[in-house]
Amino acid sequence: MSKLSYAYYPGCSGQGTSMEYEMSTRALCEALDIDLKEIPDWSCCGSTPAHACDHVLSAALSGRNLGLAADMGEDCVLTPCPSCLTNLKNAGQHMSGSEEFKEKVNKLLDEPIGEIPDVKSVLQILFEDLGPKGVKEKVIKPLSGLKVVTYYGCILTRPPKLMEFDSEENPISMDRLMEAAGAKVLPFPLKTECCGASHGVARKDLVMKLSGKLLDMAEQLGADAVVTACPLCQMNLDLRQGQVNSANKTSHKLPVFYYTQLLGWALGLPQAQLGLDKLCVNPMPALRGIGKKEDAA
Amino acid sequence: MLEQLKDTIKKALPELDFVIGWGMGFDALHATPLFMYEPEDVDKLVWGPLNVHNLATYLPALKGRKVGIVVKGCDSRSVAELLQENLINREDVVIFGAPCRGTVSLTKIRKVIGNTGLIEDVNYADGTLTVKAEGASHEMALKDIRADKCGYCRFPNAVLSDHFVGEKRAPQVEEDTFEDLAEFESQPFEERRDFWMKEMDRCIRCYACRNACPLCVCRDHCVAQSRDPHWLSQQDGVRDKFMFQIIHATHLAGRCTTCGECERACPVDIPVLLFKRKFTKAIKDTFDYDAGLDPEATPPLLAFKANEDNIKEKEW
Amino acid sequence: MPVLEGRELRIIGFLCNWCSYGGADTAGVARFDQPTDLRIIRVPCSGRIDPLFVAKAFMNGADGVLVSGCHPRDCHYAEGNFYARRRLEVFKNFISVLGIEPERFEYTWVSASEGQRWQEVVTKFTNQVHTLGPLAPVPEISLDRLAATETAQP
Amino acid sequence: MKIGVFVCHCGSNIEGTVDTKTVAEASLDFPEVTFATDTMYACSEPGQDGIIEAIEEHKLDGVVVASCTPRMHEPTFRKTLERAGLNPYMFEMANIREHVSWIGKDREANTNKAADLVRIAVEKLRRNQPLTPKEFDINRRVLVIGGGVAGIQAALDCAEAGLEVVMVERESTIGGKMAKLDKTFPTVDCSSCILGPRMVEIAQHPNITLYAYSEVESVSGYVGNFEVQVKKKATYVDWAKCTGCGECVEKCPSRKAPDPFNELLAPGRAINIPFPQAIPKKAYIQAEHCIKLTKDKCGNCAKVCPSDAINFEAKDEIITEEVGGIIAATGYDLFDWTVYEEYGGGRYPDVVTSLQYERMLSASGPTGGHVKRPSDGKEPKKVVFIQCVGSRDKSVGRPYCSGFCCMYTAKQAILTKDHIPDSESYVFYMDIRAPGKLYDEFTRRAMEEYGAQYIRGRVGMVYPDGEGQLVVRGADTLMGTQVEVKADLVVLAVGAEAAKNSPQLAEKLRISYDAYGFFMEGHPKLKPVETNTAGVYLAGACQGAKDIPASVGQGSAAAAKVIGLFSKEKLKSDPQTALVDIKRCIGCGKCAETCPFGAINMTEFRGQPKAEVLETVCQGCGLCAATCPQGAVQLKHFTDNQILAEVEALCRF
Repeated sequence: MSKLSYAYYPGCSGQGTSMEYEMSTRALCEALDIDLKEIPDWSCCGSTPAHACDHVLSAALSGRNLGLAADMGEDCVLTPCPSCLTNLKNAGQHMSGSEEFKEKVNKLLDEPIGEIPDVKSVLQILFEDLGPKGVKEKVIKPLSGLKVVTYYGCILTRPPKLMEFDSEENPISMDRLMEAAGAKVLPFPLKTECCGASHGVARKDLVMKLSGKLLDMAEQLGADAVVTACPLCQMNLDLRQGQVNSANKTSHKLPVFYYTQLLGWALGLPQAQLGLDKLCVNPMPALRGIGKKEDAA
Repeated sequence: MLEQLKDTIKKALPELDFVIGWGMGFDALHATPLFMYEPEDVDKLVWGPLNVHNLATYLPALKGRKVGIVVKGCDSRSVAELLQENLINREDVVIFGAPCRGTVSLTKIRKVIGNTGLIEDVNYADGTLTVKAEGASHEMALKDIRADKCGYCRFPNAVLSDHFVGEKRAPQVEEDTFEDLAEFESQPFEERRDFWMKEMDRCIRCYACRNACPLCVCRDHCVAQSRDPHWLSQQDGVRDKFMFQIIHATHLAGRCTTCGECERACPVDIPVLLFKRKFTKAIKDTFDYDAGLDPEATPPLLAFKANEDNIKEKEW
Repeated sequence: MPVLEGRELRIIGFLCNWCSYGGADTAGVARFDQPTDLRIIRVPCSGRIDPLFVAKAFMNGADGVLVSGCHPRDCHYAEGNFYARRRLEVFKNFISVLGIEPERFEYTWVSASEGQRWQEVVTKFTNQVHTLGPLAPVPEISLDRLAATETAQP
Repeated sequence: MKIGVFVCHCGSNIEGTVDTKTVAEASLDFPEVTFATDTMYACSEPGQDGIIEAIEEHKLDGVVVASCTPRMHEPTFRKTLERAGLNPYMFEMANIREHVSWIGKDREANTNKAADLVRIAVEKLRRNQPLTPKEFDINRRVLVIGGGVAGIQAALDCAEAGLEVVMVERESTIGGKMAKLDKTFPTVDCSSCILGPRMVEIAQHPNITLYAYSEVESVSGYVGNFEVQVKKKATYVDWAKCTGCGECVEKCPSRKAPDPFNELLAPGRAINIPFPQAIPKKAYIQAEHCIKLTKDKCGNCAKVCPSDAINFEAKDEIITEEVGGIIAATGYDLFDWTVYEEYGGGRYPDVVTSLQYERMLSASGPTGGHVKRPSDGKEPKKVVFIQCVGSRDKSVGRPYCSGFCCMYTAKQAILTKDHIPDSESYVFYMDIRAPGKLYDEFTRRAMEEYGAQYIRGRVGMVYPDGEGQLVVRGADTLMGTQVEVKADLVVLAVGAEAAKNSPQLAEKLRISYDAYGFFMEGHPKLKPVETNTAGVYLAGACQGAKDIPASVGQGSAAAAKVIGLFSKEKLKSDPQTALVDIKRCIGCGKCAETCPFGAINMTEFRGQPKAEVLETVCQGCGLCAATCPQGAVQLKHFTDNQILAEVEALCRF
């Protein structure tokens, strides 16, 4: 198999709130011999505010990056962030779907877009292009005994027509990858439930309720950790876990990982590259537990 | 080789009503079908580039009689086809084959020498043909006056025969690439239509093309002249003449061996073989089938597959 | 009855009675709008279609011909459409040498339940023929007589 | 020839977008048309009388009616001609309704097109010949495919009428889906109590031959004389000897085999008798699960069988049956409910299908009629029913309503209360479809007397709460809120789809089927149990989802059709057959080679080979006519000349 290589769009949150996601993604891909070519001079995809007020604008913001990727001669763009993914995919599909729309968008851009590249999440290519087997081969510190629930969030696979990846109701890609890394994946029924997302700012109570439910269920199933693929989900479950606890009179201490961090760990990458120190809920107890339980059993 | 062929025929003659071959015609340039009943008839037999006729045309009418026939490679395919369609019985026909070096196109020769009077003498030796007429002598390279079909001949030797004399020859070409067709179809549709309008307009409706065709086996029942079914009127117009050629070609689809008799027989030189060539190509491309090779084969248009290999139906 | 000059082209459809004719009925019952050009000739089976009927139509001035039968395997007569498929496919191939665009002739399969598909087929085929425009009819008479008659009435 | 043309208004159906008067006038210019008129309803009695009068008054010897599709009324008008003393085949129809007035509003174009269609009808008619059908014998036996309630009804009615019946059933017992049901709506009477006796009758009736665990392999022939190959699948048990005692089942060590009759609720044995009232009550071995047949070990059943009926050497066998008519009653199968991942069917043990729930409720089921949760065997107190699982849902390719789910859900809600008095039932529904005698009253009772909670809205998600219950979250569109119900058991009201392999069977029977695999009836209203293939009829859900009363009704209807068909002394063959012009035939045999029905013989005439058509065998497809290069074979009423005339009529300038 020739080396996997893609254009790479890190996304803004990867520079801030979720830099550990970004770091670990790069580290993991390098370890897996996947070539991520960062799009030169990439810009914000517009995120929620843009498409909330103007679709053409939103498409233009994302489109600019697609155009740059195309100029690199790449036919597929990767991003770790589901929200960026949604915007990039949306822009791509709309433009290839309607010449008229594409015209409008191009009006807003200095460099009109020609070819429109594919857009995929890093998760998708790990699961589809490399495959759990590919991961398994490189595992040196299997996560044996670590019981995790995989939490995909509500937009990673939805709407199915747009995302064209995994099952929108019961996704399994992260499960398989985690299993490949040796973890035990518990049957988490709330895989695609909403965590409250950006309501954390305006309607904190909502997030307390929704994220609370996710943590309760995870706890109930006896999970050692939650695995996520979305910066916002991770933030609500991890950063706000304390708030959730006090709001719901619970006392969860569930570490909330990015799947890239755990895979990296299993591949034996140095902590520094995985940004484990960036997590709010201390992951160390869970990570130290790895392997132990078995010996006990 | 000719002598060898004669001997073989003489040996077989007692068993047969007669053997059909070629003899010299009214002048040195024109061979003519020869019916050999007695050994001395056999001495009149000729073999060479002037043996243009496809004698298989006679066979269906002789069904039931024991006859011999001398064939070029192309003629033998017609025999095979007739056998496949049970229009003759294998046991009644004795086939004498010999390697063919190609035949001439009298049309092409006429183009070179013009309308002469009586041809005094004709010689052909290694690649050239010399015609003496009215004192003048014309030399022509065989390849220039060769019948077109010989240009893409894949079967210079009889595909089936009871007696084969002489050295088998290598085929002219491995595959027929249908360049003639490609060239014709390189022009736009209107031009093709206009071309045929003019050509068909010249047709004198003599049906020589049909009568010369070894596979036009309907004979007296040809739809061209029947009222029931009434496919064609007797009007002297382009439409009916064109339609007739389409009928002829369509009825030959999957059967025609492109022996070219239709075109050779046409007194006004209309290139009607092109129609059959088109069908032949379509059949070859779609079913990878050549007519007149295997008497046992089922022709593609009398068969089907639930899932066709090379037919892509239109998606709407 | 001539087609409506300038609006309709002359399009002839040969439909098998059991599937496609029924499909056209179904489309009618469902009131699926269709272009008016197409005239339908009903035959028992697509296997009844001698390709020469198609040729005849073109010779007589049809601008497009559509043959429609049962889907392969669903033939009311078990095998008719299988034979039809081969003959019509080869014939579609053939007509280009005559100078007739193969797009003027289509054969397809529409079942008695596929009213929607029928509407689609008729609409698309009619448009397809319209983009090619009318096909010059082959004169019933000889060219010089044609010329004569044309000069006679300028 | 004197031709009369009658242009029908069909009320406003045609007149609305076609100027019928103009069409009639135009047709007067067509050759040999001596009379033309428009008429309000050509098919009505006055309409037909009008035609008859015109025939007499104008001495017509041929008639064209321009109205609806000939597939509908051609037979009607042929009879009209007969009554007027004309040969019924001196008739043609122009379809100016389905093919003109209903598919466009452009009155000018429609009128013009209609006249065109009349013209080709006239040109065809001018070349029609009077035809008289040949008569042939009927084999008065009928094949019933499928032993569900519809098939059973059809078989018994035929048998009672004195016909010999051959019944073929795919499973090892007849009874179909109904046999799996506990009770039936709206009377809540015991399903097996009403079906059981009928099944026994099938077994005992002298006129009925039953092939269970068998399938139709191939069908040839034609109405009155079909030849059917039936494949008897190997059961590895000699049913002649088997007494159905069940010893073998007891002793079978292979206990992980599927138990299809119980909808896979509980594992079964490799050797199996579906249920106590099975007909025939015989054991059969599921080969792929039998230790003897897979590993050549065990063989317990053979050891314990008191009548040594076990035969591991058994093979499939093919039996040929000759019948005159066929009734297809192959029923339905359940839609694949696991497609709805949000419901967790197939993932969560306590999410079951309605049919599985029936087996739980049934006394002959794996739980002996005690409702127990598959996960922990506990009795559920809260049961949630989700309706329209695979019905009325484009997104899963099932836009149609299965019709009976609303009713059986109401029934199951009622039964739940009966079985577990302190239980609560919740029903998520889209609309309640309860047309039919006592149906709506029944659903009302479920709500009012049995307190089933009906919630109008779709369920978005079902998930285990981790404490042994399932959280069912859905919308309540009446309240406009989200609702969450904690349930012990979730029952999916799974919709119906065509039985597996329906299309393949349809192809064998040469009948059409729709996009979902349901068989096509001859006419949606007027020929509900006929098909377009003479002698083949439909009964029950194979034609579209149906409840028991409707299926039984169709069973009887189909039987009546067969009885009617067989009541004739002889059958008349369609005279529109092929005919060989012996003068033109050169005996090449291409026609005989391609005829799908072997209806052409090669014979000798004055020493020449000639083709000859067997008129009663010929089905009139015309393939031979298209094959014969010299046009020696012609299909009556679809001759080359007729089609050519139609083409020319359309192409004149």
